Amino acid sequence: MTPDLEQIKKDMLRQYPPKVAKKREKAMLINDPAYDQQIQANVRTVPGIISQRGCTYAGCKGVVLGPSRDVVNITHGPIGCSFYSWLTRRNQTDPGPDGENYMTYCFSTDMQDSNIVFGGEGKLKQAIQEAYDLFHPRHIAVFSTCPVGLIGDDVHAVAKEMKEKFGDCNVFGFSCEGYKGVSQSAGHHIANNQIFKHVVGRSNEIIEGLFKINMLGEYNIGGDAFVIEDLLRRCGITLVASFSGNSQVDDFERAQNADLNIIMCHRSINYMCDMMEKKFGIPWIKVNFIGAEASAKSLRKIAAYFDDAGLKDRVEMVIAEEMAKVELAIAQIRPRTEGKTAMLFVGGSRAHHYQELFTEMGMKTIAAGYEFAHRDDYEGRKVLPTIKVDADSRNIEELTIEADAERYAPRKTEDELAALDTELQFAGYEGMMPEMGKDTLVIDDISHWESEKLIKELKPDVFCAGIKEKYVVQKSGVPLKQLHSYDYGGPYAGFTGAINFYQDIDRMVNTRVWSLIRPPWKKEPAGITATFVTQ
Amino acid sequence: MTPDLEQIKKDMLRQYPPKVAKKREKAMLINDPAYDQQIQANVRTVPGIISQRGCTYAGCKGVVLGPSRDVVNITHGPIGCSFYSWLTRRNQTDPGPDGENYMTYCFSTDMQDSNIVFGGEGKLKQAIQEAYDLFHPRHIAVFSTCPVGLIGDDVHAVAKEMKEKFGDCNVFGFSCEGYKGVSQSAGHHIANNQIFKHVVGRSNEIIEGLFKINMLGEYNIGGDAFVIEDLLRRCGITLVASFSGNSQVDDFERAQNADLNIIMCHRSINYMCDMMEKKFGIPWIKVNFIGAEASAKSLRKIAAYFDDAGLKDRVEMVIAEEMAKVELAIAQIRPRTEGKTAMLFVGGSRAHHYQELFTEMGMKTIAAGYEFAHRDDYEGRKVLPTIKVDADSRNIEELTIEADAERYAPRKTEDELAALDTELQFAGYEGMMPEMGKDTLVIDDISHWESEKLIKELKPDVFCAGIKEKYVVQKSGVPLKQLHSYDYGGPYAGFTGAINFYQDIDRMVNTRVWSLIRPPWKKEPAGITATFVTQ
Amino acid sequence: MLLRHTPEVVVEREALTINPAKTCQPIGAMYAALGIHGCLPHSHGSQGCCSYHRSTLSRHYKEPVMAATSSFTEGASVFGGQANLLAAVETIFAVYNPDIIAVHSTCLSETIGDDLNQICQAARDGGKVPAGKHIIYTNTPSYIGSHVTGFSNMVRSIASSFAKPTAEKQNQINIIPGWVEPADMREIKRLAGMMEVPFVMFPDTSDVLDAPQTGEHVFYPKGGVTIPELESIGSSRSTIALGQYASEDAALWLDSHCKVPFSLLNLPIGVRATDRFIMELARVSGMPVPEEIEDERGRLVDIITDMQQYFHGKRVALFGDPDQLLALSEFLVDLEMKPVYVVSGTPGKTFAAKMREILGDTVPEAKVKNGERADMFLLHQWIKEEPVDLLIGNTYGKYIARDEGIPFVRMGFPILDRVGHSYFPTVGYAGGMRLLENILNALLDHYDATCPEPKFELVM
Amino acid sequence: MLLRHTPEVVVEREALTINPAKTCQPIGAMYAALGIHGCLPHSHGSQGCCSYHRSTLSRHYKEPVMAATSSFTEGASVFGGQANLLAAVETIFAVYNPDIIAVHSTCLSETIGDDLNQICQAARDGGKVPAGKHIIYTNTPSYIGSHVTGFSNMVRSIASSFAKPTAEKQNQINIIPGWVEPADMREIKRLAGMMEVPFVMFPDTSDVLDAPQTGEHVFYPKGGVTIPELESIGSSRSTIALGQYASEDAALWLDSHCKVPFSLLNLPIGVRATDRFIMELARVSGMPVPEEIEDERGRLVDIITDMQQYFHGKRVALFGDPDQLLALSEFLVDLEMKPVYVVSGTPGKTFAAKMREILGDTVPEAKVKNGERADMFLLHQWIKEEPVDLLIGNTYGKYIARDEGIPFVRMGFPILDRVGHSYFPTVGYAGGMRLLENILNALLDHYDATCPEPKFELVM
Repeated sequence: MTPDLEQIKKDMLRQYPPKVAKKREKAMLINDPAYDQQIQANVRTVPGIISQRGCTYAGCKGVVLGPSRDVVNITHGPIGCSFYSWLTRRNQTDPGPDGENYMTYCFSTDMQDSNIVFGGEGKLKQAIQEAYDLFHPRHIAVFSTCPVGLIGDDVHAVAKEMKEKFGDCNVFGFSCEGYKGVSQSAGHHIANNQIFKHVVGRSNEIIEGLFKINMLGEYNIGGDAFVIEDLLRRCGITLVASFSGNSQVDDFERAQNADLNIIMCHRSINYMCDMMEKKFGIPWIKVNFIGAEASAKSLRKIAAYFDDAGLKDRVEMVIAEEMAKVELAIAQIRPRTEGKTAMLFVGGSRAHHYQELFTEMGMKTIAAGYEFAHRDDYEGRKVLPTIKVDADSRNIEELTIEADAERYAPRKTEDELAALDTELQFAGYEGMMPEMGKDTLVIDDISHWESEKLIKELKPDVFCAGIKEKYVVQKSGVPLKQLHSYDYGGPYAGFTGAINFYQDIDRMVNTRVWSLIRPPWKKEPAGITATFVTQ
Repeated sequence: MTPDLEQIKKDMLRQYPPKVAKKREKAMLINDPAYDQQIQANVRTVPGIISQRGCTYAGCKGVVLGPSRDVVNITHGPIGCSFYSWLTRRNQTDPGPDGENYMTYCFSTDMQDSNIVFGGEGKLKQAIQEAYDLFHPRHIAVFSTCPVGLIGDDVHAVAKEMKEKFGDCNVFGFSCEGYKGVSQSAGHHIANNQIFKHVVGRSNEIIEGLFKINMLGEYNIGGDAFVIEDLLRRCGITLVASFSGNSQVDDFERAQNADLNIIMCHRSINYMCDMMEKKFGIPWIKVNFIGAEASAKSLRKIAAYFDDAGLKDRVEMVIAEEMAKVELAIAQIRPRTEGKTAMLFVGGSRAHHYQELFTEMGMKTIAAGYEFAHRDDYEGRKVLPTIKVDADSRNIEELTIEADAERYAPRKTEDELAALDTELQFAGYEGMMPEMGKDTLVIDDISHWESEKLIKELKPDVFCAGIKEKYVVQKSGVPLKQLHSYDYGGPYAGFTGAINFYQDIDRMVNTRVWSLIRPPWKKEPAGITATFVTQ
Repeated sequence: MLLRHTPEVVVEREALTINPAKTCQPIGAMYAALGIHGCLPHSHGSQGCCSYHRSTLSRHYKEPVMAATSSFTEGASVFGGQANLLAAVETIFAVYNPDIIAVHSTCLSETIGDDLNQICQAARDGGKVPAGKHIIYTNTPSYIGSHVTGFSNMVRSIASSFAKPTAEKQNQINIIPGWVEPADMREIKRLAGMMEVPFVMFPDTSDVLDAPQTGEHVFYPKGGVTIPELESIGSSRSTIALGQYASEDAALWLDSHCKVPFSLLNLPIGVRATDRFIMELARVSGMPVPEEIEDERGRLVDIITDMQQYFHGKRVALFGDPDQLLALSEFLVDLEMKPVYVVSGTPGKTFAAKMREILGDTVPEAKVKNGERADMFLLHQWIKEEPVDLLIGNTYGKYIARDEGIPFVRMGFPILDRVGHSYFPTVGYAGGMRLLENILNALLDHYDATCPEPKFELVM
Repeated sequence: MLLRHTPEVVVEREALTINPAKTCQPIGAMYAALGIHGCLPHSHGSQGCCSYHRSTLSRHYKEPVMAATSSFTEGASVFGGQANLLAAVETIFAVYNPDIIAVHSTCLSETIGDDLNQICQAARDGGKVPAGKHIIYTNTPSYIGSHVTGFSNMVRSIASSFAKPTAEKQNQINIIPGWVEPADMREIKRLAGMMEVPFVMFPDTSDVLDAPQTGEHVFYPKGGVTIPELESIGSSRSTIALGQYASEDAALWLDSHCKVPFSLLNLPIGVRATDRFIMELARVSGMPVPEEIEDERGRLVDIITDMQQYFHGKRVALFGDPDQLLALSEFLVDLEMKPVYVVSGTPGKTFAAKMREILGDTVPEAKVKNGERADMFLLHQWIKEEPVDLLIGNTYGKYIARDEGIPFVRMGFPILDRVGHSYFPTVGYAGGMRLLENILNALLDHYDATCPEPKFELVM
């Protein structure tokens, strides 16, 4: 009995007011990889709908600088925004015994009403000064919260002034007020722009290495980057900069040294890839280190790009070594997970990437969708030209980049690129839908209401989302795997990460604890066999 | 208003059956240091009376070998006796990073009914063998519990046999069945005898040192011995053996090297002093390191004995150093403790020694008594000839000691000893009563009933006893200081120990927590001012 | 070191807050609103606020936390949020069908000056609020006060939205529990019940944020104060407000508008604060204190007298919210512990003075700071200057505790890394026993782990 | 190292017990007797036994523990202890005036063959037992079984001394709680009360060994089962016996002598054992299970589902008493933890088999031993062979925990170095929540203290 997905769609929409239903309908479709379908994405969430989405500030602070340890990130605004983004994203970092690490700290101007009335620039300046005097960091970043833009504080002017004043400390700001855009996504774009403008290429230091790459869109949740770094090291690949797991802003400044950009999370950082290609001539390719097969494929892509026999051999050696362990784990676990079902509603890339892992476990992804992605993340970059820019997106600055007079250098000839393109798909991303099964549901920006209906109708064995959904779903007796925080587990990247994931999911879908939920008196009604009745 | 102590005595006795009252009356007196009075001590506890006393096994295992770390102490009997004496006496020991230490272990033959019926010697042999095979200790001791004597197991024969079998391990036993004697005291005597017979002088190793002493009757509760050892070391006095705090049986075997025995707890180990004097010619003196003044006096006695200028100077230097700190502490604390009252009912020497500390704090001991002492501990050794040996004592072996043919050596000439005697009082002990104030109560083997009455009548600021009394007394709102376990505090010996004690007693007699006991509604009855009454 | 850049020497800061001991108003309003049965809290601002608050509450309670948002975009920020809120109200009643929507503002909607009163009225007038349903609001500008202020504001608005003055007073009292855990609210109700006091308690998050696992998600759990109950609070004889910072405003409003007199007490944490709460219940009910309560008290005091040596003189550093800190400090002083450092990000002129009253003669050396820049960075610096024996505060304290090797007791908001705080009370005499157990475990575990081997103790 | 001589390799021992996981019978009899109101336990042996037992119980409860002794001397051991016991009875009633004296024997009086039945009768006949007062006895030879056996024997003797068979059965049941803490007895009564089951519970040490601090020592605290209650147990409809090792004998006696049928259940520790207890109460009362109990259960299960990742697959070593170990192991298996090593000094042929039933398919690698030489030395050696993630047992476990760096949860008897075990239950659903909190704290505290800094977690 295959479920009637059309019917389920109708059920999900029925409760909505007509206008809302009409809008939400465009964000849902029944997938068929054989045909192109258009999904509505990156549009406003209907007010009152309980959405998974956060704001631009979250996207901006979280995505690139949050995971970097050598920068003092000052939130300019009331205390809340800095408090909630304090250590809550599990971007792990390894500063070594005495390296710099400001990630465990929370910095804020703690705006008061007087600052709202009379302006907060003075307080911001003073705060930057105090941070500088206390820590003498090489980098200070300022993040604007909602009121800042409205009261007209010019964080960029302040940053510029303080930067000049200090001389030995780069200070730069972000106009990432929470109300901009429609989700975290706008924040990613803003972060990309400012990092590119103020940081990338600031240093002309030369990084040595035969096979130099940058990794983008890998945020070292639960130690993923540690795993990938280890793989690259063993293959003899030099990681110039990671944007931005286990990262340092110092490295961003030298990123132009790389000869290839590999990108994990297309959504959050593809802008950076394009801009670096334009300015420095660094080609970029989409990779995915989530899933053993995907990891192997990604390593081979890099080897193919550099086209070096030794590198290729090392890559194959590493893959062989790792796959042996992976196959061992799969052999044990897959019999217990085969045929089980998963739903993934999260982020801008994980809802796609993690399908790889479920496939490797023999599990079927029956519904998926992103929280803050765009159409290209669903349908592939081929649709980019056809995406019309709405009011919310138009407000986000689009930098126009030109080739760097001195430092632009094509890494390959046109012919070389063309030859490699079929395998590597430069600057390409297929998106989620082509890789998802037929008769599966794709839903963008799913609401609580819709997910609760989905769970009732399709009873997945595991549901993947975030902390806000975690206990709602589990209260319905379905285990939820957080794919933002990994439920404080992980790493899940690379081969060892894949094995971790198999084991965690095996535990979740096969645990007996759910069987404890129903009390025995709900099964056999008590009292019937009573030996006597109390008076 | 001085309390009518005679009346209080009557009140304590009133509730008893006549025979019991008659007996208990002999164990109570109103002290007057100016006159000799006879107290009843070391007699049977009336059955049914809730006494503080333990048994012979406890006294024997606890006193000498319990605190020694290089001996495997096997309890031959049902499991309980070994279990209850496992780590419960706080004899601390410092084996260093890799020295031997069996004190954290509990060894038992765990006698079963078959052993009771058919005898336990076989199991005991096997147990000793297993201990030897597991640990290869140089010393194994066997302690008999109640059933052992009754079923006729000969632990001494077994010990002898195993000792001969091993060759490199001294095995010896104790007939310390719990029913022997009337309290722990019999166990002390039995322990003294066997240690002297089987251990002391076993080794002819020569210990170097100018001023060599043994310390007896110091059990390193809460680290007391650590403090005293440090004082002796700083004075340049060599401690050959300590019977037995932070001790090793290895040292007992060489104890005859000492030229002076100093004894802390007269009750538990005076037998050993006498026997060592007879056999080896080592004089002994009573000392007391509980109390700053007493500690100073004890150090001076040792210096006087060796009559060495350098030693005397060092002793005075150490005393001066330490007393400075003591006076500082006293100056702060005494104003808060001056005039407060204490009762001490514990042990065989502490009830006497600790009066020193209370005196130094300006506190008055208004009642005291021992748990398992003899008349000489109350009245002084001068009464020894007059103590008639009753049935219970007669059962405890009295060793007849002769001078060792090779090793007997007088340490001083008769004249030297005579000259020093006034200051040092060789082989002398004044006892508690001469040093206790007039119009104070002295009660031997006090019962729960009597102590509860005493507390009601005399309301002491602090009561000193053991764990069984701890919460009984505190439930009546009076703090109890455990003088067996020090309430898991200490050290209290020497000068630093004295300061610890001042601070702990200051805390206990001045704490505000007792003021929390009475709920406010017991003070102002509730409801009177009720705004309305519930229906 | 986790906090490796924190210098020992304190330098006065005028603008920069580091490692705050507070967060912003709206989350407090959201928590308070969840204490009304059938209520959907609504955040009038951009999505992020709601998302952040739901996430934090979800982590603290490990429970579903449902709330909606006006999802401001740049447009709304320019033209005002009325359209968004009206649309939201319509959608919410259609989809989630709550009995009541409790709206709170944000720094965004406050900065642009949205008039929530007018918008809510417009929603009612526009028929967007179905018959028998309710919408209420409170103003929670994030740039004033703290999360505690937001809680207090919502509690006051709950009172002012439903209370009607009556000449006839009913035979009941109001209890405003303050910002405490569901378990604490449950315990406060148990004690009031044993004192036979008829009462309405608001807010009440018990049976809301400690809901059982039943295999189905109940969108509106059975707990929470009901609207009929709220409609009766204006006719109560009196109000007991627990905790000045969280509860006084609502009590004041009821007094001035409905002539319901109130007594303001500390949170009933510890012996004497609980005594005052029980005495107040006895006063209003005229009932004697039942033996059962007296026994609970006696057991608490028994632990104190038994274990006093482990409390006496220990130096403690505290951070958190004023109502908790005041009550807890009094308790610690009764234990003869020394709260030497106390910080709270929540402003309030009376705090330092009240704290001095409690600490004055017994802990003259105490350092107390609240309001702006009274943060954990400062607390950590004080600790580096002169160490403490114990740290008590929310989960963020664990970074200081590990760096400095200090025993740590979790108490306050948020607790993100342990369970228990929502299930076992810290108020009342039973709660005091739990606190003592936690403090003793922290101190004794530390001793067991770090003492030299010859000093390792079997009995404690 | 504290236990530095413990070798890794296990060698079979035939005679030597090292670091026992049990003690002897009399202390169990003393504890059980304290569960009768107005009872003075009496140890018929030499002084040391009584002193040791009172000391251990005092340290475990930090409460007064009153008991008397026959103070055997060598004479008594030769000529028999009758004179001592008769003298004791006279003195006890004169001085301490109990309602009842509960005598237990010792290895000494058993070895010399004192006939307690005859001596007690002699006491009665000799007028040494005042009118309305009672003397009962039980035989507790220390060289058979363990402290649990002694408890069981006294409980059986309590039943056999007072129960009278009646044709007419009353509308009540008997509950025999087993050797659990006062808090557990209180919780069992609360649950039975909520199920509206009229019952007599014996023994009952609540309000005896958790007495409040009132400033005066009450020699016989108000708790304990009363003699009139005990005189009615023969006429109860049925008996619920909790824990085979501590409670079955008494239940069997009541069945065979008074025709009171019984159901034997595990101690209600954990979800399913408590379920069976509640279902049994529901069966006898015919009452539906109230929502409050169902909610408590739901909260317990909620913690399990929320935190399951921290329990799953963790290797646990357990030592203690059989009834606790059986119930606890079932709970741990439900949490998907692995009780890989289990030792109990208490003998019993059924134990290993029952344990296998529980662990069989899920923890096939488990090592289980009970009886002679099933001691902590062996457990420690197993741990050295292959480590565990958690150790659960009495205070003596701390020496292993520190040496091996293992998280440690205190549970069982005796607990000499912490407070709480006597005040907070581990039985029932609420008790399960406490157990989970303690286990999680032990595991997570260990992680927080030992993980590499990059792996330090804010949220757990």
